[in-house]
Amino acid sequence: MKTVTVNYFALFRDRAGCSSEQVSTSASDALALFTQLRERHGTDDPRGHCKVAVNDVMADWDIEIQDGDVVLFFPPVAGG
Amino acid sequence: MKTVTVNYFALFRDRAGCSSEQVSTSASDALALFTQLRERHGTDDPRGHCKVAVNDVMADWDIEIQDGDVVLFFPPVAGG
Amino acid sequence: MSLPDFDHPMAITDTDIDAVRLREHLFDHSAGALVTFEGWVRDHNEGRNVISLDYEVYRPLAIAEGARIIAEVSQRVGVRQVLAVHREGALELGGCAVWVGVTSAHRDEAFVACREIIDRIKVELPIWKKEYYTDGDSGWVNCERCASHGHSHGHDHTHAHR
Amino acid sequence: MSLPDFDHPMAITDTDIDAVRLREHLFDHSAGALVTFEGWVRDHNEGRNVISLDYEVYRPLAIAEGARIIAEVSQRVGVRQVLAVHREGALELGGCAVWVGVTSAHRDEAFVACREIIDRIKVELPIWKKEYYTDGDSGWVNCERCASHGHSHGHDHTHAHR
Repeated sequence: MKTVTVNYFALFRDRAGCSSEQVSTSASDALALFTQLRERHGTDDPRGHCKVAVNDVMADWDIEIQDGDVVLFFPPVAGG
Repeated sequence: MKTVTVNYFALFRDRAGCSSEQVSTSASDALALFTQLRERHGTDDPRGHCKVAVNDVMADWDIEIQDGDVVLFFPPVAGG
Repeated sequence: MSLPDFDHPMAITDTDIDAVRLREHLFDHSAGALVTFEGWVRDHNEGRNVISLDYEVYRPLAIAEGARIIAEVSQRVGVRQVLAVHREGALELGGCAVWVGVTSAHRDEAFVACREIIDRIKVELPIWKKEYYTDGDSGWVNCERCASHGHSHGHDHTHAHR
Repeated sequence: MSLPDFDHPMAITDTDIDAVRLREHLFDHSAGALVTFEGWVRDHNEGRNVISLDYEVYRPLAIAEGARIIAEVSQRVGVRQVLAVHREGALELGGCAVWVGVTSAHRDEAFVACREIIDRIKVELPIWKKEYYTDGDSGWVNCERCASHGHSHGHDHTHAHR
């Protein structure tokens, strides 16, 4: 098991009831971690409309998750 | 013969040495009048890059010229 | 406000965007064209009456992604300079949410670059908009539907709001 | 300066264009987008070093043709408001020669309309530009070649300067 920090934004934060939490996970990649937490953020499949960043770098959903990572889950954006 | 007022602008005015003159003409249309005055404004054929207005309305080169008209000859424009 | 400069062309600010000062910062005797875009808080969206907005921004990545987009577009299109600022926090009706200014020698490049940069700011930066309506309701724009559907439907729906 | 208004959206002025005031005149709670274009006097053109410009304008038709273009584009594209001003007389380097501002509900319309209006202002209005160069020479932009050729060569050459 790895321990990672997950940060939620906007709608995801509202649903999770917190902006950040420590998570124990065996997920190999960001998509698996996101799916493990579906009860928290309320979304089944993020691909195509949600984004992920790891350690402040934008990432693909198949990025490997390592112990100590800070993982940011971004719901669909709407700037401007 | 008709008498018309011809106004020259920019390069045409520089070449004609005046901004306005009275002209006696038998020209039936604006193109014929322009051709009659080629020694004044220095251009053989205005079509495609010069414009004409008659009595403060933009016109086509085949517009009929009438006694008393005020004819404006515009060299190629370059706004902006 | 937090002002951008040519080394840091993308800024996020939680105070009013000063469009007058931004424009003056772009003055340049070798530029023949300036194109600016401003996004304003509009009193309606998708048939609902809006009274205010709240922008949430994840600053580190909004600034980095904005700078990356500006650098990439500037080099490819060939412009003189770009500055861009996006608001964070609460805005009232008529408020300026985002400002983008581009200078170039000729106007085509400034139009093309300004359009691409604002298009990409709106869909690539981690910025979220919550709308407050006259009926007392509120909601994250484009989020509820997308996220609850939970399927991959491409960008048409996600980016419908401009 | 002579200011345009929504009933007379095209103005000609022989004093400085006040871009700050023009922008404020377009503020509108039902508009979500403002796109502006400014044309500035650039220090070079076609490989020559420019020191100043002189614009000659035939005001009655420049104002009428500008208003006609703005009305036609506004209706077809679907925008909120347009204001445009063109300078007459002498300008120094960096001076603002022309300003166009367009508001609309969504940004696509403002970009499209602003671009078309400035494109047409530059080729349809009776306005002529004389450039003065650092070597003491001067000339009407695009006029000598066109007029002395005296043939109908279409618009490519005439409109090469932007």
